[in-house]
Amino acid sequence: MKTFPVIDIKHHSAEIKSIYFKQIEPDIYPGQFFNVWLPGVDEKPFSISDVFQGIMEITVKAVGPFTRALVAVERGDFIGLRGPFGTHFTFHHHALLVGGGMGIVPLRYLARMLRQQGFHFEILLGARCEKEIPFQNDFSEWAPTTFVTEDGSLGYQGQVTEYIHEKIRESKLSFIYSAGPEAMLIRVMEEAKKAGLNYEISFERYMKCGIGICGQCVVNGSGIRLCKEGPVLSRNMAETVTEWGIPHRDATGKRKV
Amino acid sequence: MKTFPVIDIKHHSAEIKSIYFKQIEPDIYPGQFFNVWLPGVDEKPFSISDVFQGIMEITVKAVGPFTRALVAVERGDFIGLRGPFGTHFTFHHHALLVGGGMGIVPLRYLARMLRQQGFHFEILLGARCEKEIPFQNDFSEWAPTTFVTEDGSLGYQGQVTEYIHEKIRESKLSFIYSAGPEAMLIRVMEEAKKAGLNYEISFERYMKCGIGICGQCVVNGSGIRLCKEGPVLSRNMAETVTEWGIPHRDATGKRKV
Amino acid sequence: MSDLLETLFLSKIYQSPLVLASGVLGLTADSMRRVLEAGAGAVTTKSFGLEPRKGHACPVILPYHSGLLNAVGLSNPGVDEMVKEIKKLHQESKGGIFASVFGKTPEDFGEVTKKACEATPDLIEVNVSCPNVASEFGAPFGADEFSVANITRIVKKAAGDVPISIKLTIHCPSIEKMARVCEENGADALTAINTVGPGMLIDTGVMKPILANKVGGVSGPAIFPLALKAVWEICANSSLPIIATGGVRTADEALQMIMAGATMVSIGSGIYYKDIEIFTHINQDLTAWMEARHIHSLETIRGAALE
Amino acid sequence: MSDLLETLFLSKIYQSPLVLASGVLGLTADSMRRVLEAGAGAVTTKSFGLEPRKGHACPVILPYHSGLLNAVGLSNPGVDEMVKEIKKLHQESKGGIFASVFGKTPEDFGEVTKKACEATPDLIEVNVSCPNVASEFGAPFGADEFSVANITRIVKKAAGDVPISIKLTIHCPSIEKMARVCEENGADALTAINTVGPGMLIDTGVMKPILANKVGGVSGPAIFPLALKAVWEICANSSLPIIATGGVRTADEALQMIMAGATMVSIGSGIYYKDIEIFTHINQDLTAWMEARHIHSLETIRGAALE
Ligand SMILES: Cc1cc2nc3c(=O)[nH]c(=O)nc-3n(C[C@H](O)[C@H](O)[C@H](O)COP(=O)(O)OP(=O)(O)OC[C@H]3O[C@@H](n4cnc5c(N)ncnc54)[C@H](O)[C@@H]3O)c2cc1C
Ligand SMILES: Cc1cc2nc3c(=O)[nH]c(=O)nc-3n(C[C@H](O)[C@H](O)[C@H](O)COP(=O)(O)OP(=O)(O)OC[C@H]3O[C@@H](n4cnc5c(N)ncnc54)[C@H](O)[C@@H]3O)c2cc1C
Ligand SMILES: Cc1cc2nc3c(=O)[nH]c(=O)nc-3n(C[C@H](O)[C@H](O)[C@H](O)COP(=O)(O)O)c2cc1C
Ligand SMILES: Cc1cc2nc3c(=O)[nH]c(=O)nc-3n(C[C@H](O)[C@H](O)[C@H](O)COP(=O)(O)O)c2cc1C
Ligand code: FES
Ligand code: FES
Repeated sequence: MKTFPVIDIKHHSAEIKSIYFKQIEPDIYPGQFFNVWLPGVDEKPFSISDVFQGIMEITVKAVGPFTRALVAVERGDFIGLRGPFGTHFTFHHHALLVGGGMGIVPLRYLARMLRQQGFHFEILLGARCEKEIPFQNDFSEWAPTTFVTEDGSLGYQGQVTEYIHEKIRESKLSFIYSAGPEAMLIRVMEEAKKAGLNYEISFERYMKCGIGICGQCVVNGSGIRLCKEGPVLSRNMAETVTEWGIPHRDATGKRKV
Repeated sequence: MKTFPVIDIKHHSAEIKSIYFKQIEPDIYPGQFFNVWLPGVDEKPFSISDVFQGIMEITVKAVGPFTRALVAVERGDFIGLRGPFGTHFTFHHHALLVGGGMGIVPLRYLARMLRQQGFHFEILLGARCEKEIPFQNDFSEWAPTTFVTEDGSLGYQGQVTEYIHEKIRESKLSFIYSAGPEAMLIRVMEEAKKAGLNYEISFERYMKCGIGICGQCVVNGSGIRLCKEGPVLSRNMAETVTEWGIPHRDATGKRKV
Repeated sequence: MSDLLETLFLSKIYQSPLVLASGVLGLTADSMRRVLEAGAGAVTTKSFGLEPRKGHACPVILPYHSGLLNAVGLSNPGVDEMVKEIKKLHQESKGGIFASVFGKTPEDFGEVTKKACEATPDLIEVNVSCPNVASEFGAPFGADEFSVANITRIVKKAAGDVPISIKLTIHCPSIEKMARVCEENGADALTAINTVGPGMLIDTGVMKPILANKVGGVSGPAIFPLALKAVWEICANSSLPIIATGGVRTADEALQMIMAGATMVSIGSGIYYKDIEIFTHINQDLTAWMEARHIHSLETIRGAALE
Repeated sequence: MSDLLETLFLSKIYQSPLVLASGVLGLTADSMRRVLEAGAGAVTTKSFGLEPRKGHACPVILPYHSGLLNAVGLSNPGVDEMVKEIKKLHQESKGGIFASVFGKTPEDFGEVTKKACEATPDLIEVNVSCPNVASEFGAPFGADEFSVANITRIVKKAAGDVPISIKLTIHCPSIEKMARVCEENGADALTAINTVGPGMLIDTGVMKPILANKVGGVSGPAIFPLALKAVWEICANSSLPIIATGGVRTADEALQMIMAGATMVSIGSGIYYKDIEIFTHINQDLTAWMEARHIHSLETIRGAALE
């Protein structure tokens, strides 16, 4: 663990900010995460939202004590970083990227990479309102993008999941990447299965060590660790998980009920 | 430290034996030494006397408790080896190799390497009697070799040092390598200086760690460690030593008087 | 797996002398089953107490160049949850299951043991030596012979037919004496060692200790010689079987532990360095070593380095 | 060398906070002069006693993946020889010279100190904590508060004007309490820590411990977090200046020690890893770090991690 100075900050909304560091490791892939340490506060996992020209970026939404402290950091502050950890998305042609809420974050770096490789892909992003969808310009510029918001403030009104089926059929897409709330992921997997498509999904559990030893992030079924064999799971891996949609383990390791 | 099985043994005389191991390190140069551990006995430094076709050899003379135990080992015994340690001879054309007593040992591997490189060199070896000169055949085969023994049992009768001057003049040699008793080395250095020749000498002090930290093998003057900046010293290095011919430090670190 | 590695420990035969150490991947049946499938003869659960505990804030685990620091702070879901996981694991696997327990008071140790034994683990391992909770519970029990004797008696009684092992720390006046104290008070086995220290690392950017708990126990490669020495010293002075723990990553290191007298060899931090397959690989390398030397049972080399 | 690194320690200014630790290259004036020339602010002699000692048979020093084991057994040429070397070094160098002393009995400590002070070292460092001679002299004095108090008083008296530092081990019931005991009994400074353990390594080929002495103290990278924690704990509880020792190989590690409150930082095993130039390189890196942060004296960051 080492601390690094924040070199820049970008405000997406009052609650969502991107924080920039110089790139601290040579190989960082979309879907991987860093453990971010706020000295004196805590350490939590955050997806990499971009790596570009020697600069890396994480994007944070203030939802609780830690993320509130994290969005309050200033340029020049020293922040601890350990990583990159975990598995990453692999590259496929004709993919649909389905992101919900802060699940949009890892898809941003994935989209940049897919575009760099010259792959065709499309994007479907949903959130509660317009303000909760960062990187709108990048996404729209890089690929055909559909926005869905619960309040209709951007794009269609409703839930992303309502549009997956249609998107796949319309555009002859053959692979799905998805990240976001678990309820959404369950629907994505169902749709993919119905359409006979392969997919990679990224999903979250409470994490502590990030390096596969504390056991905190293990999911039931095959007993895989989401910090090590995840957070990005292939279809095969995802199908070994038996705890979809049930309450997660908290800091004690006990399931919330 | 690891132990390795003895794969062969060769008797040069009742007191002098060569012990063979598979080559345990890729790069071993003439003049370097290994720390040899006899489990339950002690650990002492020994020059490498040969590395050839994946086999390495040390050559030991029984002079005290440890070396007596070492010449008694048998094929298949496990012996500990740490190394190679220390500096090594560098290669020069038209050299004279001057060896006395067990100083002959490191020169054997040097002679093999010089011959392999196709360098011209000559050899001058001395000991008390014929039995104390191992590798006579190899030396004679590889280069013009002069033997000198105190009792005249091989070659000239007398001391090697009496023949150095003559050798240099006769054969237009321009570099000297030497290893052996300190009194001999002092004479070699005098002769070399007189003749304006460059040289490398190898000489011994009581050693413990072999890795430059215990301070046991430090010589007065520049304070160099013979296990690290030695045992092979260039002329420049040798000239920084101010304790030639005076009593050495023993196991306590105190000078014998 | 070849049966060369079969190991008799407290009247039960394990497929391998290798054990998953407490605190690493020991929270759920599924993750422990993965470790058994990779080749461990037994797994030890994360230490649990009567109530769920959140443990310390993060970072709780910190790798450094020579090992790991951890101050997990005994976070655990509590005995009721863990009993369910142990029962589940029993149904799904034949491998050994060691339940690691701790308590805030000697009486707690007894109560949690009694409850844990409902799941009929193969062993109750008694964590008297965790350095991470010292500030809350006072100095670790493991440093004090009187406390250890007392806890040993209480747990032994509570465990009924289930054998018990006391997990020792090197941070006591004499580990060999502590081993004798455990033996005299009814321990069936000993586990040595727990983490060392604690230690600390400071970030020079913010000039603060990195672990939220400031200090954490040292495990992994760094402590291997300390663990080996402890095992060797205990084995020279006690006839109890030993579960050796501390810094093991290779078959050679596992063999050193066995030559020092250990019966079982447990691995925690090794998973950070070589992942879960460490059990598979060490089993393979141990088997190859034994075959090359025509050794048919680890029994023949156990304690060889004790003279 | 830039004077950014000038460090005031016990009323004397040293060119660098870096010190050569006792037992490494500290036998002769010439080798210590080399270390001073490489950039150490001071050198500590090998610990010496009244009489010459041969020490243990070899191997006495054994590198392993995370550090070194040593059981040199306090081999030393005796105080008379060492006084000559210290005098010689004084004539040839302006660097600091710390004389490390040990004794078989508390009275020995006093006698050897009195003799050592004839050479007017800058400090008497009192090695009460060497684990390698325990079997000969009984348990190391360093574990016992009463012994340490007694030796501190005796050495303080014998040292006259020369200040004294007691070298502590982590193997005592409480290092912070031990620090207070030293302070109360007249110590001018503290050195922390000595080697850890001891530990052991076994060769699986011959199935024997490798060190002739079987066990040896652990030093080097492995122990850095243990040393740092000890320094931090002592500094939080004592106002004496500290010579921090244990596993330092880089400027970052030296800074961690200083942020934990150390005044001087000493380096032993680091010489195995980075050779004698380690002093030159750490000085350079410390200077660069200070310049980048506009820090003009290490005083401003000393103890920063204590809050
Ligand atoms: C692999 C991974 C990648 C992530 N990437 C991002 C990202 O790019 N941007 C972002 O804003 N958030 C991301 N998160 C979620 C982020 O870690 C949590 O939002 C954050 O930890 C909440 O902490 P808090 O104290 O602010 O909120 P709390 O009030 O403590 O918790 C709010 C929510 O976050 C979850 N959470 C709390 N602590 C953790 C933890 N240690 N590990 C995982 N989940 C936790 C809780 O279960 C709860 O659902 C990611 C999580 C994971 C596991
Ligand atoms: C770099 C180096 C290379 C050597 N190469 C060879 C070699 O190739 N063949 C060979 O036969 N001998 C070699 N020696 C010498 C060999 O190490 C000693 O002969 C041996 O250690 C003697 O041990 P002993 O117990 O048999 O005799 P002892 O009775 O203990 O001593 C006999 C002589 O050996 C010296 N000696 C003893 N212990 C050591 C020690 N730890 N380090 C150095 N010298 C010691 C003594 O000072 C004395 O002069 C070498 C020594 C050094 C330093
Ligand atoms: C992350 C972590 C958590 C641990 N938690 C526990 C625990 O709950 N109970 C326990 O008895 N030991 C615990 N330990 C100690 C280990 O069981 C083991 O004794 C120690 O780490 C040394 O072994 P190793 O070097 O193989 O890890 C933990 C160790 C680590 C690294
Ligand atoms: C080979 C060796 C010999 C040592 N001899 C002594 C000694 O004589 N007296 C002493 O106080 N400490 C001795 N030590 C301990 C060191 O001074 C130091 O406290 C310890 O090694 C930790 O520092 P390091 O990790 O930088 O080596 C010795 C250490 C080593 C490695
Ligand atoms: S967070 Fe520790 S194992 Fe995944
Ligand atoms: S033998 Fe130890 S320094 Fe040379």
